[in-house]
Amino acid sequence: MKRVRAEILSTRNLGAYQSLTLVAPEIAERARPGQFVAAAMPDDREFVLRRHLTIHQSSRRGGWAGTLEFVVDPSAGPGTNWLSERRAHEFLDIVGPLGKPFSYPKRLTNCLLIGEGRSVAGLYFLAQELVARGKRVDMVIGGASLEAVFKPIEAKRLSQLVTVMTADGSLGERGAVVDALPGAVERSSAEVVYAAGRPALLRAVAALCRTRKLPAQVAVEERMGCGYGLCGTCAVPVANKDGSDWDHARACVDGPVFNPARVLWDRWPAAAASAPAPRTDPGVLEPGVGGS
Amino acid sequence: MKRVRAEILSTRNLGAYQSLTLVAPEIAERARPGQFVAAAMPDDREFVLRRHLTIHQSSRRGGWAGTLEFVVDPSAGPGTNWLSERRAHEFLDIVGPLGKPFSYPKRLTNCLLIGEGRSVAGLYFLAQELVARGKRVDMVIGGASLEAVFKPIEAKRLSQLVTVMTADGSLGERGAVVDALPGAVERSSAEVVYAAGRPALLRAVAALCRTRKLPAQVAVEERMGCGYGLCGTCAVPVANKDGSDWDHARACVDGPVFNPARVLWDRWPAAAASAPAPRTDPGVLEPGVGGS
Amino acid sequence: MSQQKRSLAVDLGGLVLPTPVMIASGCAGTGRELSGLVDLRRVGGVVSRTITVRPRRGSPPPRIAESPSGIVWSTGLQNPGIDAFIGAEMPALAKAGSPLVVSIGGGTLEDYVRLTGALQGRAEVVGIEIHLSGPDEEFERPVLGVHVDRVTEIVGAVARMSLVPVFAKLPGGVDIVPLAIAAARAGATGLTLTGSPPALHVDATTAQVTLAEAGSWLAGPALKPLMLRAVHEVHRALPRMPLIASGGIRSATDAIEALLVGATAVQVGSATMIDPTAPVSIAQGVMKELKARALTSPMHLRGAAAHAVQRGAEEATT
Amino acid sequence: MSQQKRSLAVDLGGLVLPTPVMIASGCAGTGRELSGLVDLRRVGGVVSRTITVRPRRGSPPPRIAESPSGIVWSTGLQNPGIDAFIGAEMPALAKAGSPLVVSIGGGTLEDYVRLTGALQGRAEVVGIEIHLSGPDEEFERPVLGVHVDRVTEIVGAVARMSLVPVFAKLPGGVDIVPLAIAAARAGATGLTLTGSPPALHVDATTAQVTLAEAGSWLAGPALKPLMLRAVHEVHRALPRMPLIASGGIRSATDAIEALLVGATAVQVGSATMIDPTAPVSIAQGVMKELKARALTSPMHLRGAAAHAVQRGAEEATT
Ligand SMILES: Cc1cc2nc3c(=O)[nH]c(=O)nc-3n(C[C@H](O)[C@H](O)[C@H](O)COP(=O)(O)OP(=O)(O)OC[C@H]3O[C@@H](n4cnc5c(N)ncnc54)[C@H](O)[C@@H]3O)c2cc1C
Ligand SMILES: Cc1cc2nc3c(=O)[nH]c(=O)nc-3n(C[C@H](O)[C@H](O)[C@H](O)COP(=O)(O)OP(=O)(O)OC[C@H]3O[C@@H](n4cnc5c(N)ncnc54)[C@H](O)[C@@H]3O)c2cc1C
Ligand SMILES: Cc1cc2nc3c(=O)[nH]c(=O)nc-3n(C[C@H](O)[C@H](O)[C@H](O)COP(=O)(O)O)c2cc1C
Ligand SMILES: Cc1cc2nc3c(=O)[nH]c(=O)nc-3n(C[C@H](O)[C@H](O)[C@H](O)COP(=O)(O)O)c2cc1C
Ligand code: FES
Ligand code: FES
Repeated sequence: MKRVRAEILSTRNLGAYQSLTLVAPEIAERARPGQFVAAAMPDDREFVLRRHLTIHQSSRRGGWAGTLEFVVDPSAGPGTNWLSERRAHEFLDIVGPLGKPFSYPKRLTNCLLIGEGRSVAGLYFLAQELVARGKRVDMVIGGASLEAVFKPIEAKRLSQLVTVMTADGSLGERGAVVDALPGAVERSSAEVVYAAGRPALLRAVAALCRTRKLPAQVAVEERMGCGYGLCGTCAVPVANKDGSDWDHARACVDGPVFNPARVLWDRWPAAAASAPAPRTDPGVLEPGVGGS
Repeated sequence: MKRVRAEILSTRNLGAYQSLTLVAPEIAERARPGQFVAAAMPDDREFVLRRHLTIHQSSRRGGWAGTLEFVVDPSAGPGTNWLSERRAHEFLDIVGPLGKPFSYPKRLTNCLLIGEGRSVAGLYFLAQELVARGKRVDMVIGGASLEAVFKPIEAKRLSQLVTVMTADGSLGERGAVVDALPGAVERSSAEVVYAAGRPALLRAVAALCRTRKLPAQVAVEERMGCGYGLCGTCAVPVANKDGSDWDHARACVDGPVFNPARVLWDRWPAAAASAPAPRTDPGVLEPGVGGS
Repeated sequence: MSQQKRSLAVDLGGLVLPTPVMIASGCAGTGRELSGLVDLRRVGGVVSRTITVRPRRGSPPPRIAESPSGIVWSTGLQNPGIDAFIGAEMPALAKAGSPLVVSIGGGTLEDYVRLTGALQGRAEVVGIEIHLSGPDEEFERPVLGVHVDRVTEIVGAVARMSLVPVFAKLPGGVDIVPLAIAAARAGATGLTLTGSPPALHVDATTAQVTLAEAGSWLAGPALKPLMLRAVHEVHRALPRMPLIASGGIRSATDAIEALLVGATAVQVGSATMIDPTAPVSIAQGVMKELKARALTSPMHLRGAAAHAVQRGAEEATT
Repeated sequence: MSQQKRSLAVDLGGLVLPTPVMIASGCAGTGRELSGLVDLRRVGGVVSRTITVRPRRGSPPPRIAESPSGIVWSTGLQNPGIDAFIGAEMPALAKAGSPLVVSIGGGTLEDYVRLTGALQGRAEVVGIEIHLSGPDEEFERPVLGVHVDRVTEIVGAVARMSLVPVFAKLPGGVDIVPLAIAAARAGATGLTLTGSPPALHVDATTAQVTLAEAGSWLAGPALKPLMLRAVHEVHRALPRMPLIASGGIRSATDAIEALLVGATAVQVGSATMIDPTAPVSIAQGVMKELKARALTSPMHLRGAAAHAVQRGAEEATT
C-alpha cells in the first residue's frame, strides 16, 4: 500500500459515469482485481473523509504502463461529484492498492461475473485477468437504463455470454440483474461465480450459489472511514471458519472480497432490507403523535 | 439593497490584489462611495459566511454602465482566496449596496483621503465623486511594499498631492501611512479628512483631526456576520450625539462610515491594541504552569 | 387523505404558525432590516433577539469568527432592555408580518418574572422563548440553564405568569433529557432544542482568544448532528412535547431530518444571516416533500424516522 | 534559553511522550495497519481502541456517515475483549514503536477494576485512558461519565490500582468542569478532553436514522471550537492538571490553539483516518512554531493564550 500524489492523465465520460485515469506506477504495479484506492477530498470542504474507488484498470505493461483507472457515479454525492469534475493534469492524493483481491480459480474454468451499475467496473479488470489465465468468462450486468449500464461493449469483448438487464428495457432485457441470475447460471454452466454490487444483489447471489453449491466471491462496498484498517467502521458480519461463531470483519482489510457463504446476511441490515421504498409511498411514514 | 446573481465581466491582477468587475445594474445604480457588497461563498465549503467587499467602482453611465468593481486580497484567507480565483462568466451571489456611504462636503473644498493596502480601493471611488463635485483631493496611501500599494497611478490621476508610504521603501517614502499624516495635513491645507483601513490607522486619523479640529469620516471594516443588520456582530463603540452615553453601533447599517470623533477608540480592542507582536518574540508567550 | 387540503401550518401546543420554519433568536434584526430581504408573511415566525430587563451593550468587538462549518459568536446579548424594546423594536418586528416570539433572558428569577410581566397582554407577542444560557447571578454558576433546579424554577414562573405559549430554549452542549423533563414538568408549552453550545475561537498567530470567552457560542451547520440527537432523545422521552429544532438547519432536507426525529417546527439562525430568504425556501422545500410523499401536513413527518439498525451496540458475546 | 536543546517531548504528569501529538482511541487499528502508513516512532503516543472485559462485536453496519465538517460514527466499541487484546493486539501495538496507552471501557465499576487488574504490570503499557461514555449498567443511565458520582468512583478505583498514569476521557457534549474536578480529585493523572459528543445521522430520503442511535458520536473538524472551550475552561479550573485535547485537530495550527488554551498534548483521531501521516506532520508543524517563537518546548505554549477582549459580556448599563 502506497500513498501517492497522482497526476490525472485523462478523464472520460461513459454514459452515466465518469472515468479517471491516473499516473500511479507504485499502485498500478501491485493492483489486483477487487482492490480499491482511497482518494482524499480537497481542503476546505465540509466533507472530509477519503472516497473509496474500485480499480477498473491497472496497467503494468504497454503504452499505459503505470496507470490506474477508476469510475465514479457523479450523482452519488458531493465527493464523487467533485471527482467527476477533475481534469487532466490535476493531482489526486491516493492511497492504494487496498483490500484483499479476488482470487483466481486454479482448476475450474467457467466463471460467471455478476454486477450492477458502476460496480461492474471492477469486474472487467477481473475478467481480463481470468481470460489471460485461460478461463471462460460470462457476465450478467445491468442498470436502471442504457446510460447506467457500464461499458456493455467491453463486456462483450471480454466474455462469451453477456446478459444485460435494464429496469426500463432500454438495453438488453427489462428487469433487474437479480432476475437474470438463475437463467445465466444455467446457460453459462458456471463453475465459479464472482459478484460486485449492493448487499441485496450479493445476498441473492449468495443464496443462488448455496443452492447450486457453486463457489463464489463477492466484493462488498460497505461504508468506510479510512480504508486501511484503522477505524473499524467498515463492518461486515462474517462467520468464522468452522461456522461456530461470528464477528464483524473489516471490509477494507479482511475484504472487500468475501466468501458469500460466510457472510451473515441476516445480520447486515442493508442486505436484509429490501430496496428503499419509493419516495411517493406515504406508507413509509407512520404519522407521529402530532399527526392527524 | 438588492440580492442578485451577478455575472463576472472581467478580472484583473493588480499587484498583490485581484479585482473583479461584475454586471450588477441593480446594485451599481445605487452604489455610493463607502458602501460595500456581501458575496456568498460556494456550497460545500467549511467557511460559510458571506464576505464583505468595499465597492471600488460602480458605473451608472458609459461603456461600463451597470457594472461594479471590488478588490480582494487573496492572501487574507480562504474566502478572498476563492474570490480571487473566479474568472469571467462565472456568477456570484451578491447583496448590495450595503451600509451608509461617505457624505460629500457642501462648502469645504480641500479633501485629504487616507488609506492603506487594499482599503484604498473604496477611496478612489470617493475621490472620483469628489472631483466630479469640484473638490480638491489629496491622498496618503501606502502598503508593506510596492506590490501592496493599490493603483498608485490612479491616485496620481485623481488627486493633486499624493504621498506614498511603503514599509520597505520600495515605493515613495519608507514608513507607515500614519507617519506621513501630520505632514500631509499641512501640505494639503486639508479642510475635510476621509480615511479607510485598520482601526489603529483610523484611530490615529481621529486623534489628528481632533487636534486640528478637522471634520472627518472613517470607513471601518469590523467583522460581520451578515452585513444587513440581522445579527448584531459588527459592533463599533460609538457615543450618542450629545456625548452623554454610548452603545455599540452596527458597522453594517449604522456604518461602515462613522464620524471618528464619536467612536470610543479605547473601547475598541483592535484599535486600542498595537499591531500584533512579531511572531519571533518569545515575550508574547508567558510559560504556562507546565513550562520549564 | 387527498381530500384534505395540504398546508404547512403547524400547531405548537396551541400556537399555530403558518409554516414550520422560524427565524432563530438573534438573527432577525430589530424589525426593519428583514423586510427588504424576505417576505416575512411567508416565514413561520420570528424570534426576537434575547431581551433583558436592563439595556446591555454586549461584548466588545470582534464578535464573530468562523470554525469548520460553524460560526463562533459572542454578542453578549446586546439589547436595549425590555422597556425600549417594547417601545420601538417590538412594534416594528410585529408589523413586519410574521408571528413574533419574544426571547427573554436574565440572571435571576426576578429578571424573568419582570420580563414576563412586561410582556403580559401585548397582543403583538404570540409566544415567549426563555433563554437559559446566561450566567446565574443568584447561584453564581456560569450557565443558569444547565441545572434542573433552576430550569424548574424559572420555566415554572414564566409559564405560570404568561398568557401566551412558553418555549424553553435549553442550553446546547449538555446532557439534555433531564433538563427537558424538568422544563416540561414546570409547564413549558414546548422546547427549543438547543441553544448554541459554548465554544471558543483562538487565533494561533497572535496567541489570542479572539472573542469574549465566557460568552462565545457555536452556531451553524456543524451543529446539525448534535441537534438531531438532542431532538431525537427528547422526543423519545417526551413524545407529546412540541419541539422546535435549532442548530445547523440551512436546507429543506435538514428541516425534514429534524421533523423526522421529532420536531414540530425548526428555527433557522445562521442560514438566515447568510441567505435571508432561506426560511422561505426551506418551507417551500418542505411543501415539495409533502407533495412527493402525499402528506398533507408537516406534522405527519414528525417522529417518523425509522431505525435502520437496532438500537445501540450489539450484546457482548460471552 | 538558546543553550537549552529544543525538544518536542512533553511530560503528562510523569508520562513523558516524545511529541505532544498522539493518535486517538479507535483510530489506530490493531497494531499492524499503521506501520506501513506512518513512522510510529515519530508519533507521540498511540491510544488503543477501547477495550472491554468481554469481546464485543459492536454495532451492525453502517457505522459511519458524514455531517458538515464532521463524522458521525458508531462502532459500538467492537473489540476482542481484554484477554484476547493482551494476547495479540497489545504486543503488536506496542511493537509498532510508539508509547502505548490502553483505553478501557465498561458499564460497571467491576468492569473497570478487572480491566485495570489485567493490565497491571504489563511493561508495554505506559498509561491507561478511561473511556466513560458508555451506558451505566449498574445505575441504568444512558451515559456513565456524565455523573460526578460515577466519575469519582470509577476514576478513583482505576487510579488507586494502576501503576501507570491514568487519564480520564470525559464525555463530550456535557457541562464539563464539575466532571473534570471530580476526576482530578479522584486521582486521575490527567484528562482527555473530550470524548465524541452524542450525535445522530438521519437520511431524509429513506426517513431512517442511519447509524445505531444510542451509540452515534460526532468526530472531526466541526468539534474544534467545542474542544477548545472545554480545554480552556478546565485549564482555568485546574491549572496544574495535564490535559490532552481531543476533537477536531487536523493541523499544527489546531494543535497549537489547543496548547495555547491549556493542553499539554493533543490526540488526532479522524485526521489520522484521513491522512495517517497527520500525527507526524502536526508534530513537525509544532516544532516549526517553536523555532519561530524561539521556544524550546511545546509546554511553553501551554495556556499562553492572551485574551483579546475582556472576559464575558460588558456590564449592563443602568
Ligand atoms: C470498497 C469500495 C469501493 C467503491 N468503489 C466505488 C467506485 O468505483 N465508484 C464510485 O463512484 N463509488 C465507489 N464506492 C462508493 C463511494 O466510495 C461512495 O459512493 C462515496 O463515498 C460516495 O461519496 P459521495 O461524496 O459522492 O456521496 P455521499 O454523500 O458520501 O454518499 C452518497 C450516498 O451514498 C451512500 N454511500 C456513502 N458511502 C457509501 C459507500 N462506501 N458505499 C455505498 N454507498 C455509500 C450514502 O448512503 C449516501 O446516501 C466504493 C465504496 C467502497 C467502500
Ligand atoms: C465593510 C467591509 C468591507 C470590506 N472590504 C473588503 C475588500 O474590499 N476587499 C477585501 O479583500 N476584504 C474586504 N473586507 C474584509 C473581508 O471581508 C475579510 O477579509 C474577509 O472576510 C476575509 O475572508 P477570508 O475568508 O479571506 O479570510 P478569513 O479567514 O475569514 O479572515 C482572515 C483574517 O482576516 C481577519 N478578518 C476576518 N474578517 C475580517 C473583516 N471583516 N475585516 C478585517 N479583517 C477580517 C481575521 O482576523 C482573519 O485572521 C471588508 C470587510 C468589511 C467588513
Ligand atoms: C449572531 C448570533 C446571535 C444570536 N443571538 C441569540 C440570542 O440573542 N438569543 C438566543 O437565544 N440565541 C441567539 N443565537 C443563537 C441562535 O438563535 C441559534 O440557536 C443558533 O445560532 C443555532 O442555530 P443555527 O445553526 O441555525 O444558527 C444567536 C446566534 C447567532 C449566530
Ligand atoms: C471511527 C472512530 C472510532 C472511535 N473509537 C473510539 C473508541 O473506541 N474509544 C474512544 O474513547 N474514542 C473513540 N473515538 C473517538 C476518538 O478517540 C476521538 O475522541 C474523536 O474522534 C474526536 O477526535 P477527532 O476529531 O480528532 O476525530 C472514535 C472515533 C472514531 C471516528
Ligand atoms: S474503513 Fe477504517 S477499518 Fe475499514
Ligand atoms: S453584520 Fe449582522 S448586523 Fe451587522
